[in-house]
Amino acid sequence: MLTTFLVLASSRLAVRIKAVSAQGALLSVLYLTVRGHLFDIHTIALFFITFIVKTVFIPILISRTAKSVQTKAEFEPVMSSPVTLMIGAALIVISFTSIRFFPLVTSHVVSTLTVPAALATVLVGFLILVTKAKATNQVIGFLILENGIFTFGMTIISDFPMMVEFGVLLDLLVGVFIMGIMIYQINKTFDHIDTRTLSVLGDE
Amino acid sequence: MFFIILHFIIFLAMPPFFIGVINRVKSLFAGRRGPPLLQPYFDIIKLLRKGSVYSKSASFIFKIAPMLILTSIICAGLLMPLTGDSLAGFSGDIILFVYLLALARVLTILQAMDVGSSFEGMGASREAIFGSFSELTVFAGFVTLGIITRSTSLTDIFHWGHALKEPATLFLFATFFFILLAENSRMPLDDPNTHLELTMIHEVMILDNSGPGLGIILYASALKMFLFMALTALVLLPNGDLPGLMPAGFLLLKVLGISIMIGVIESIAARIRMIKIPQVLIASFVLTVFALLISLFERGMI
Amino acid sequence: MLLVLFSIAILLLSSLFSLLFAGEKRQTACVGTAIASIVGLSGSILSSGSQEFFFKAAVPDLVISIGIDPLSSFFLIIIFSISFLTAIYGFGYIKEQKKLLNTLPFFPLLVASMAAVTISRDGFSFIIFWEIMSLTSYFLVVSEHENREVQNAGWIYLIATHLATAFLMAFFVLLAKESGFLLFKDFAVGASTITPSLAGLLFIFAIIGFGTKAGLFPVHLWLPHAHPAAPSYISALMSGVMIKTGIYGIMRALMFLGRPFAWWGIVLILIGVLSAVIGVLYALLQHDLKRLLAYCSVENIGVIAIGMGLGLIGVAAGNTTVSALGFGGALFHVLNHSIFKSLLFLGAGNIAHGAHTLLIDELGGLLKKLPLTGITFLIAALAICGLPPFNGFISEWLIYVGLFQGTFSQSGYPILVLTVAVIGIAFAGSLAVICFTKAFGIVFLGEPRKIDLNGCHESSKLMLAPMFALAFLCLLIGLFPKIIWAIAFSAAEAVYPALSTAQTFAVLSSLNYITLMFALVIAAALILFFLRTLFFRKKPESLGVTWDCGFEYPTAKMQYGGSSFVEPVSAFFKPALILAADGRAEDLSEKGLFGPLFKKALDFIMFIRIRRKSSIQYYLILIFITLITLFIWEAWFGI
Amino acid sequence: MGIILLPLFLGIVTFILKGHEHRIIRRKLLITGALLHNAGVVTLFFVPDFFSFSPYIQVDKIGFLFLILTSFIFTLIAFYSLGYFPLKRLETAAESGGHIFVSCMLFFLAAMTLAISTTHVGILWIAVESTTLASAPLIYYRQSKRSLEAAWKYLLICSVGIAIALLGIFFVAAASKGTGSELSLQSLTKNGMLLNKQLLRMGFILILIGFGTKMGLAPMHNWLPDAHSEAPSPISALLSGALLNCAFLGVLRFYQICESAGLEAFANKLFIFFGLFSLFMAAIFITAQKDYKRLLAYSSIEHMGIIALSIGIGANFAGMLHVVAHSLTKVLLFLAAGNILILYRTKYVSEVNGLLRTSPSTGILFAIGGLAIAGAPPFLPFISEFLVLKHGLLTGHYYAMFLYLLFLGVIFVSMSKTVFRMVYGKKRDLIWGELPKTMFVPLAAAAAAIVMLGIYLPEKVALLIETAGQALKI
Repeated sequence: MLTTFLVLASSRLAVRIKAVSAQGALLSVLYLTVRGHLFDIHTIALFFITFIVKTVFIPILISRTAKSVQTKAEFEPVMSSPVTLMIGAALIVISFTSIRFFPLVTSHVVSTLTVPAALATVLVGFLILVTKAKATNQVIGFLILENGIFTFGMTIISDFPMMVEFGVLLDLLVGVFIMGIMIYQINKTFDHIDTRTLSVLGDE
Repeated sequence: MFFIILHFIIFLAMPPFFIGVINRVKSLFAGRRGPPLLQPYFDIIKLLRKGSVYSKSASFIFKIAPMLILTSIICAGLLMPLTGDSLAGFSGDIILFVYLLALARVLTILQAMDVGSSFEGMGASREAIFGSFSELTVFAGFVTLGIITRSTSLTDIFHWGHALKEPATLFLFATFFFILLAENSRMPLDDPNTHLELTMIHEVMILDNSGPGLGIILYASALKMFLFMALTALVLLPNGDLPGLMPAGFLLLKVLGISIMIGVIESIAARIRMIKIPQVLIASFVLTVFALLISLFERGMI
Repeated sequence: MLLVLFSIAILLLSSLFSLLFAGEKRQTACVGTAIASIVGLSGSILSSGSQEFFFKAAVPDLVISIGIDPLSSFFLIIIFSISFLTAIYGFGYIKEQKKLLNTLPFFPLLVASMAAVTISRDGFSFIIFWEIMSLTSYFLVVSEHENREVQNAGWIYLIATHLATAFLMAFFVLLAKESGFLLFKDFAVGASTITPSLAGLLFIFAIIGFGTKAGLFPVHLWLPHAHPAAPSYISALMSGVMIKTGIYGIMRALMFLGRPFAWWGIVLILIGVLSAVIGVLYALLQHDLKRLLAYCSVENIGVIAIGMGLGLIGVAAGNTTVSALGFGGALFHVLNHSIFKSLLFLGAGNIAHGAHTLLIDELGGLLKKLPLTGITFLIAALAICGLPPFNGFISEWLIYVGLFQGTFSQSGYPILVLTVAVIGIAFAGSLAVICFTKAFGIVFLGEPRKIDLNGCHESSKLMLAPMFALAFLCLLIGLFPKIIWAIAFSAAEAVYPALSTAQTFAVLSSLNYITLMFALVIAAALILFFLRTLFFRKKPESLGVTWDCGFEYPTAKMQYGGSSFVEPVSAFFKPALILAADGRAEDLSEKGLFGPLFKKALDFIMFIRIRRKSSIQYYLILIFITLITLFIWEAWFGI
Repeated sequence: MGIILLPLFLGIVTFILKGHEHRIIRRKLLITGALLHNAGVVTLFFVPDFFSFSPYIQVDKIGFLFLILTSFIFTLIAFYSLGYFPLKRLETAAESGGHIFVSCMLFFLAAMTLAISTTHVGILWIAVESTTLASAPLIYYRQSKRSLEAAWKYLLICSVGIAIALLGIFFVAAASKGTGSELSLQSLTKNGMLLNKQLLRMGFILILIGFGTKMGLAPMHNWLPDAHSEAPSPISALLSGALLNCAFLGVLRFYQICESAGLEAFANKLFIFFGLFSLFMAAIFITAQKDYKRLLAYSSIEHMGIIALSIGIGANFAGMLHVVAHSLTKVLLFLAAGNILILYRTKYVSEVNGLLRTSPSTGILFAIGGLAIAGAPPFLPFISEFLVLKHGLLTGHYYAMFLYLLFLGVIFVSMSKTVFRMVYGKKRDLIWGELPKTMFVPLAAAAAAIVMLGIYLPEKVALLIETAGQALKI
């Protein structure tokens, strides 16, 4: 799992989208592994839905948006890439070392790695949200954050009804959809999707 | 009844005489024979017989003010223990006494302002501010006297007979003497003789009064001066518990002494510059506060 | 009690009706107020003893209570009598100034809320009525809101009164913490067990909270702004009555604080002396007549505070004579001030109406055009200076005598403070003389300075009648002070029942003497007039120009003006004053205390605001930082 | 359930009814939706279990209060919109999106209703996220650069916030591991003492931050002024008057869980902290604020702070009362601000004056609202603020109450200055002529409500609020 976000932290947009997709796929697989011994209809359904939503729909949505926006070139992020990367690495280290402070009951977790990994994912997602200027990247950051949370949830989840899980995913989907529209609009209105320019509002 | 009549006689008839005494003393100092002692009476009577000239600017206030001034001063006189006891004294009458005099002052100021002259306005302004300082001092003095005698009526205060044992009395006498000079526009603070200087206070306010009105005002100011002289005299040497006519007699003697003092001072002192007057008044106030503290300290109250 | 409630109901109804109508018909508010005031006045005079009623409010743990006792009825009498007269005046006033019809419906509401404040018997409803009173008066102040000055004045008033209410809320709630409920009844019971430090704190709260409304230095700030801004009949009601509710509040608060300490009295007296001297000093250095009157209210409230402080010292020392004189004098002065101050403001209304300006230096010679206004104004001016034979003297006399008596029996700090108070009142009184000789002398006497008096005419009878009534009251109370003293004393007794043992016999006999003396003053004046007419009738009288010292053409501009009249004062006090370029005194509390305070606060706020960025990343970082901080807090220290 | 599905259905219908020619029908549908929702709530009042056929959808006492409020406010705003949007359209000439707009409003209503009436923490999350999604397009109504920025910020920040809340929910779920309880409120609170305390604490922090973002607690509040100032006024009103409450309810649900787990002191401390901090920030930004809609937005932050504070000090009744008070007043103010915006075409305070002369009814209503929100009696917000103070001092929170009074004082100073600057002054010429009645009646209704309730709180209403407050105590 670590590989995915290390990739995310560095390279180009298309790669990122693919990475998110891969992450989604991994996430859905995780569903199976978490409940490995219980192959009931619930788990399988979730697996499929998650897989479809996370690895298929959302990446497609994002890439479609990205295409419609016709990004010309990579913008300078708020912070330069290497720095971001280093901070990301630091965050991962922190998340792995500080996990002892979190009194999580990890008895039935697949591997002890999942919790810190999830935490690291959340943090990196946040990092991307904060450091990247482009709207699409922010969506990706958001997704990574969300994935991290899902991973987290997965390790401990037991009795969310299917309806709820489904609803959560639906929300996510709609959210990304609306964000896509917004990005489209931003591009149309501003001619670019650099969110740093979105700071007109405020108190004088 | 006898004392009432006596009180009125002393109070209403005697005052101009003392003005004459002052003038006589001043003339003697200047090496002149001076006007007769009763000259102030003649002046007043002469004025009362004349007709009046009123300013076009003046309103009815100007016409009635002299009478009202006289009224309030006469009423203040009723509170002064001229014959050992006052006519209408009661506990707390010192306040009324001061306020009646203040009423007279207000009316003088207002009638001065009525004619719209810049001279009289100036005089009114000065009278107002200096009057307020002296009123302050008078009250501080009364507090001191009140603390010494535990009384708030003029009669009771001056029934007390051990003035000279109180060190505070000397201070008080000094300040009341100052107030006497200031309130009655006497020499180091004001000059009653000049009429056309920009440095005048009281006289300039009555520039536009004429005839009977002026006469009444002159009479009223004589009464007022007498009251202050009596007050100053009593502060230094109270009536004590003397019987019969003695208080009245002594009082007249004391007042005579004080008028001679005033005459002497007027002759030898130069007028203080106008700007310095508040300082002098405040100095006398500080003196009173001094007296107050001493008397408090003596009684172990602070 | 029922009559009072009934009158409040009439007031509310008349406000409602007047709100529904438009145009001239809005005057129902004035008519309604006048009727209701009569009803309420009779109700408050007839009420004897104490009554209380309780209502259960829907909010849990809240009981609303209303009641009446001598303290309430004393203030109710003031409220209703003045409101009656101002209503009549207002009717005439508004006839001339149609623009004021807009805010007229607030007028009965203001009266109603003032009455409600005095009959409220629990903290909650008290605060509500109190704030309604503030709000309605605020709306009345900003009647002429097209003017920026008026807007600002209103704003300052609103702020001051609202911030003060915060103290009152804290006051009542802290009391409730002691006794469990917000009912006055329980407060009074709890008073016996209150700790000294808490009582002291609450006393300070009450002084700040109520003192702001009353106009004590340095929280008087709103007063000189609001009064000139308001229409005259409202200024009269506000200055005459509404600020007295602050005094009522302090008196009421004293009921809950148990036995007072001498230092309370000392504090109150010192504040009072400051208010009195500074108030009058500022008053006489103003150019606007209504501003002058407003500052003069500060002075009089200071005198009242001195009286109350004296009363507290007396109670603390167990000297009932002193405390009776103090409280009785203070309450007496409350009544007196409400009479002559409203009269003065009504007079100012007539002047504004006649001469279209209130700048003292432009006025002059109005006595010939407005003789009736002038006479009533003069009477009020003499009364407010405490000069005999008017009512102002009586209350000042009571306080003076109380202070003197206090100096006889006290020692240590109290005696020093009491002497300071005597000198302070005396000084304030003598400055008041300057102030009002200026106000009357410059405005009414001499020749007009900058105004054209041709169009100037006396106000209507409807406006003059209440003024004559007030002027007559000034004289009447001066001549017969005993009735008022009895009412004021019983009001004070409601606060400290121990006062009933006070040896007021001596006071009463002195009051008799004062009556005698006043009668003598008047009689002597009349006799002398008689003599004067007798002797002078035949004397020739002629008219001439004012003596001009050789100048050929004395003009009106050569007269002594208001500023020059008080120049010696401002020169003398220069070190202690902030003088504006035009010789007007700037308010120390405004320029020296609250102004810089507000400025500093604003600077601080702006300092923080500059640091705000508006990019989305920044927003997100903030969230993240908060999260991390909380987690660290939780992990290391535990929340 | 019905009251959730109905707006949803109507929303879909309106979504389908595109085009200019259907705008009358769409309007009718909006009103129908609002009124039917009202009817549903009223039915619920008489037959409490009428709609609950799912174990996870249940309106409890607190929820009921919020539901009534939301329904009432939505109705007011729906009516107001009838007058507002046609006028607005003249101005912006934006023709498209009418159908999306109306349907989003209805979706929004549905989502809010769901958020209020659910008892399952997962569904709660879904509903709250849906409200974000449904309202983002509403903010974007004007389709300008500024509104786009606002909408984007709103969407992204709230989504992130709510994602954090999801993490928190997972923590809570983890905390409940092994207790055998479902993730519904009832069973969580029933087994409260069995929950893992440490996890619950962390979960609560996350949830407070997450929903707090949505609720507008400082320092997570930054999206709020941007969104409120850029959204069309009825939408601002809806966001401020209803949505913030929903988010708050979300926090409250977990507060209840914390309470049942004996973590009351912990949660209270957080509430007090965030409450005071929000008050502080609001005080700072309300002062000398140049944009009156931002002013109102900051005032929302302030009041959310007060509500959090009141719960934190245990003044539940006051808190609930304040929820009601704030919603009604803020709706009044935002709608009045809408009128002002149309009349003056500016959001700058400095360019608005003489409201009372220009449009007397708007002026009066705005003044009432301004005074009420600043905390002047006899209006409802004052009562709740006073009760908060009373409770706070009675329970010994002296420092908090000192700060509370201080901040309220600052806010009053600044707020009243701005409001009366706008209300008073000389008359201005009207651009639009007189506004239609529908733009006054809802305002007047809200104003009447805060005045009436301020002067006399009927027993029934008080009881409703009281039971809601008591329900908060487990």
